[in-house]
Amino acid sequence: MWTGDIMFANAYELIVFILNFIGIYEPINNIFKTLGIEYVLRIIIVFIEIAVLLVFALLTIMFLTWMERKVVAMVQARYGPMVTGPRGLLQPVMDGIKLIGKEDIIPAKADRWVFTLAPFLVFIPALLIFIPLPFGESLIISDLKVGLLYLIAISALSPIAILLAGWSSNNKYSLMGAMRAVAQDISYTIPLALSAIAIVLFTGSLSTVDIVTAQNGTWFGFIPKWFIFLQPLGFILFLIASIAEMGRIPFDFQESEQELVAGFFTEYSGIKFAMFFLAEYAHLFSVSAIVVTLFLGGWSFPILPYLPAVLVPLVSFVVFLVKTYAVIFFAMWLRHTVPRVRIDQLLNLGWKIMIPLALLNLLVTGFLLTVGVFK
Amino acid sequence: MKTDELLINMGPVHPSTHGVLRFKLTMDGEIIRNCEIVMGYLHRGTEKLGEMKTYMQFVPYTDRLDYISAFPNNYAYVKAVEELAGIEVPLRAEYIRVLTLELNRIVNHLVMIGSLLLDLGASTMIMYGFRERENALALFDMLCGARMTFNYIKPGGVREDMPEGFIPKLNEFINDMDMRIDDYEQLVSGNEIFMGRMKNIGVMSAQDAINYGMTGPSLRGHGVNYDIRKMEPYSVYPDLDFKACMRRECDSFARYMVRIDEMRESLHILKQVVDQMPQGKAETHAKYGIAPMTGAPTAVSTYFPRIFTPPPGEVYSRIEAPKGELGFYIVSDGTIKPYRIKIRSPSFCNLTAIPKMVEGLMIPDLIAAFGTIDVVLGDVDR
Amino acid sequence: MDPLTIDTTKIKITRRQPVTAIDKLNDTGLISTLLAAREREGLILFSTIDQVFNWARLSSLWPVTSGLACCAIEMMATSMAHHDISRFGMEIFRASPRQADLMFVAGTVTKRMAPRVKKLYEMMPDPKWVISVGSCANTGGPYHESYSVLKGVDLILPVDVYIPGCPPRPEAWLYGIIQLREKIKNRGYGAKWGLNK
Amino acid sequence: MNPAEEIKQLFPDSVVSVGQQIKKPLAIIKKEGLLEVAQKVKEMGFDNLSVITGIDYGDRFEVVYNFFSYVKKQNLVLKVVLGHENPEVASLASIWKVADWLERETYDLVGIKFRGHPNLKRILLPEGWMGHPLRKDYDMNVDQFVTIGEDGEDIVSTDGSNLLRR
Repeated sequence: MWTGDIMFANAYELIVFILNFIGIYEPINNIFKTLGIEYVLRIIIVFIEIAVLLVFALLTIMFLTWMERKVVAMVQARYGPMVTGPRGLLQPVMDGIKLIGKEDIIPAKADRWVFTLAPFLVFIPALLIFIPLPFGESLIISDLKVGLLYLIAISALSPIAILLAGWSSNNKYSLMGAMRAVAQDISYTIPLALSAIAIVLFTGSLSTVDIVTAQNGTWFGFIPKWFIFLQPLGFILFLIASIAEMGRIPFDFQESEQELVAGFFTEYSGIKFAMFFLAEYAHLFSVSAIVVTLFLGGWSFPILPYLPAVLVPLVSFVVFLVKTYAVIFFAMWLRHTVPRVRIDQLLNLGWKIMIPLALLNLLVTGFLLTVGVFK
Repeated sequence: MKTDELLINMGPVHPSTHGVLRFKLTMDGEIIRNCEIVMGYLHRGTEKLGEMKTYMQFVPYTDRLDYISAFPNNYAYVKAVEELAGIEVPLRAEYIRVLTLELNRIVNHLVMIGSLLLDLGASTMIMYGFRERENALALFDMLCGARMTFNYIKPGGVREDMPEGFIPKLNEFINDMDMRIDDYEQLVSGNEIFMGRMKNIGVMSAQDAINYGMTGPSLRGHGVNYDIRKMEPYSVYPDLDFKACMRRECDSFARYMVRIDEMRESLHILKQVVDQMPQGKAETHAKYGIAPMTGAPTAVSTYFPRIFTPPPGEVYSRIEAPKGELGFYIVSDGTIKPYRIKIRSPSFCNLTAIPKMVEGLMIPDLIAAFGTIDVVLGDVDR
Repeated sequence: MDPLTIDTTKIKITRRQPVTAIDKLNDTGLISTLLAAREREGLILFSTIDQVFNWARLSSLWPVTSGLACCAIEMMATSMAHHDISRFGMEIFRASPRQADLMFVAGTVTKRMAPRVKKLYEMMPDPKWVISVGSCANTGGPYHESYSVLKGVDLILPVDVYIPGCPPRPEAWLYGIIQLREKIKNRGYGAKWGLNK
Repeated sequence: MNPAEEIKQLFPDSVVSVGQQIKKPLAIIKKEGLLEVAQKVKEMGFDNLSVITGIDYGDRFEVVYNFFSYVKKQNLVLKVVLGHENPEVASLASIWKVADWLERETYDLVGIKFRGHPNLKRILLPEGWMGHPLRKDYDMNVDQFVTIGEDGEDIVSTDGSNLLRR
């Protein structure tokens, strides 16, 4: 039976344990030891981790594009892709190959270097966010002590890249889209961070693993100790802010099609456009994962303590995915149901309603914690 | 701080200009300071072509003016010709015409609401709108074999009587639509974001709206209770019980709500038309034609002649099209072809109000206000 | 069911129901793409890569959002729920021509619009395809005599597939799209590279 | 009383004749008196200018104004006859805003000039188009092509070599 403790600090230790269990870690380690290059083995294992993560991320992104199209189709009473591959599952692959094969246009008046750099600057942070995400019990690349700060900091990087993209395209629509994206990101990172801090008050730690373990267990035997029940207002604020961070309808100002053609990536084509496209879906996944980690208990679930310890990493991973996809489904559903708000309404909402509410939430949480209501 | 005005060129190929319209916007940041509309990208010279065709040959061109609601175009032209030539139409034909007009009004408003919501970013409403539109188009298809460009109403009646099984299908559609409109209201009208985007946007006083030549549902959103069907009754509208839908808020939301109300009202008219549909011929006999029918000189045709010559004269005749006042000014010189056809299209005149309406608003508001004016570019440019 | 109304959602693209795995694979178009490309002359070395790319291109044709006139409404109808071109993975209408592969010239091309249509086409990245839809775009149609209408869009652009009709019904659009898919499968390139000059 | 008759009484000098267009009262106005008659017509409650039509009769031009009053629910048609050489008439754009575009359209397609119009340029056809298509002497055989200049505005020429495929 699983005791509720974290067995391994991160995936590296898990891999080492598995190798040990099979009985091949020692011999390999000895070989490297005799050569005096133990660190090479460590690097190799880390590379394996990263490769697995990368493959997982790309597959997820591809799956998400397919899922998005199917969910839309469901909402709109139609079929969605169904010719290419079984149930249209090969559709994202085909889109990817096609985009690789497209001509890569750099507009004559664009700033060539910045124009080329911008998609990478959007794409790489989108992958970097995956590092401190606890995908399951022991399934984490690196349990940073400042994990939450890292997440918020990295996701705040994308406006810079978007601004670069919009400015370098030398297109008015791109520039306006980029300006909007930056204004939106700045005003929504604050309530995002404030409502996350309220969680930190409970856990006393910025580590994502600590946040998840704090949500293990139940009250009265059936209500899981997820922060959504302690922080309902915080959850709503965080969800709204994170949908704004994702840049999806009702907050998709950076690319609002009916106003700004395609927003900041109007001028991008081929593989560069594909990178924006992928980054958008990587963001969708990672932000949903953060919502799950902070408020929906991450990978924890009341049935985990009844499982044998060996199965826990696997089951917790599945639990995590199910929860994340539920949040993603919500975002997709929302996207195709409501209209887009106007940019000034968005900023009003952010600065005049959400930030005061988030501060109030923080204040009340701090007060209640100090008088010991939650202990 | 010194600021500079930004010149933005929206269109002619832009997702939310409903075709090939172009806005030249002078922007102060996100605020529109001046809006100039450039049109003519779909100017096809319909009026000139009208002078080259016979009266009957011009009917298909009217289909392609306002291609979303082609029946009212057909009818407006045919009504002008009939007034000019003094042609009388059997009652059944008039009922069938009203049936098509009201059905087409519903279709037009469905497309309008759908594309308005699409412009606001909600892509689902248009799917629902088009789903019901397909049902209506199936009815049109039964009636005249075409989905959009019908060429159905012609001088002297309609081209063919209703096929068998049309009325039951129509009843099915009416019952279905009754329910669907409630669905749309649930999905759209009560939505907070939608209301935030539409209320107090594109406000214009009734006086201004009239002065800028706005007509139809767009004008009725400004508190002017004016409907040509009521004020200058034509066809069988005097026999039908309906009311002109009106709102007083003068903003985009009011203009949108007028459309929803009108769909309900049209369904109400349709029900009455189905109940009152008289028996008889759907086309008048050839008594009024002066030139003989070509191709069959000996046979006594029961059809209205394809070529006929109205007496010399001028007529301006108008109807309440789904978008507003649609009028045809026809000058006849006593030959088989019209001497001059002038089309007074609702979209063109309603569009004049946009630059005034959107001053000081933002691009998203421009799109919202423009969407509620309900413009079709074929109608604007002609 | 009424014979006059055809429920196109019931019509499937597959000629027959897939029964075996090889049939299913066949229906996705891979095998026929491979076979068709085999018969092409030259480029033997890269033919397999070519075939994969062709398959990808025919499977994800993203149209550019550019309606000109009446046919644009039927274009909308084709992309809506009832006829649903998203089955071919085509529902992603890109507003920016930089990200599109296919242009529907849907409607009357007037003299004033012609240079803009051409510019739009030139803005699209290669490889790109054009479907000319409706009588107006094909030949000028009912407006052939008019002073302000271009008599066929193929005067200014290379066109791959012509769809007749005024406006063509959505079924005709779907047929035209399937024709274009066949064309890409067999040739891999569009009218731009010498076909239909 | 019939509004056309009323106008005749008020402006006996400006009104040439009154009559009836099918179902609608008609007054034919001298072109010099149009502006003051129009102002009076607006005061009489004809707040909706439905349509302005220009007609080329070969030897003369006629400009027809169709009015409607939302207050009185009445129609009124005014007609102005112009000479064929250099037709020009006063603009009503200052009284009815909708006249702005309707007059531009009439100028564009029929070639009637409107004196005092704030922005009299072509509206449907590009600037520089040769001839006015709805005149009877318009040559339909001349092909005119449009290209886009550097600033995005249209350039009209009879030479389509820049546009057409070779």
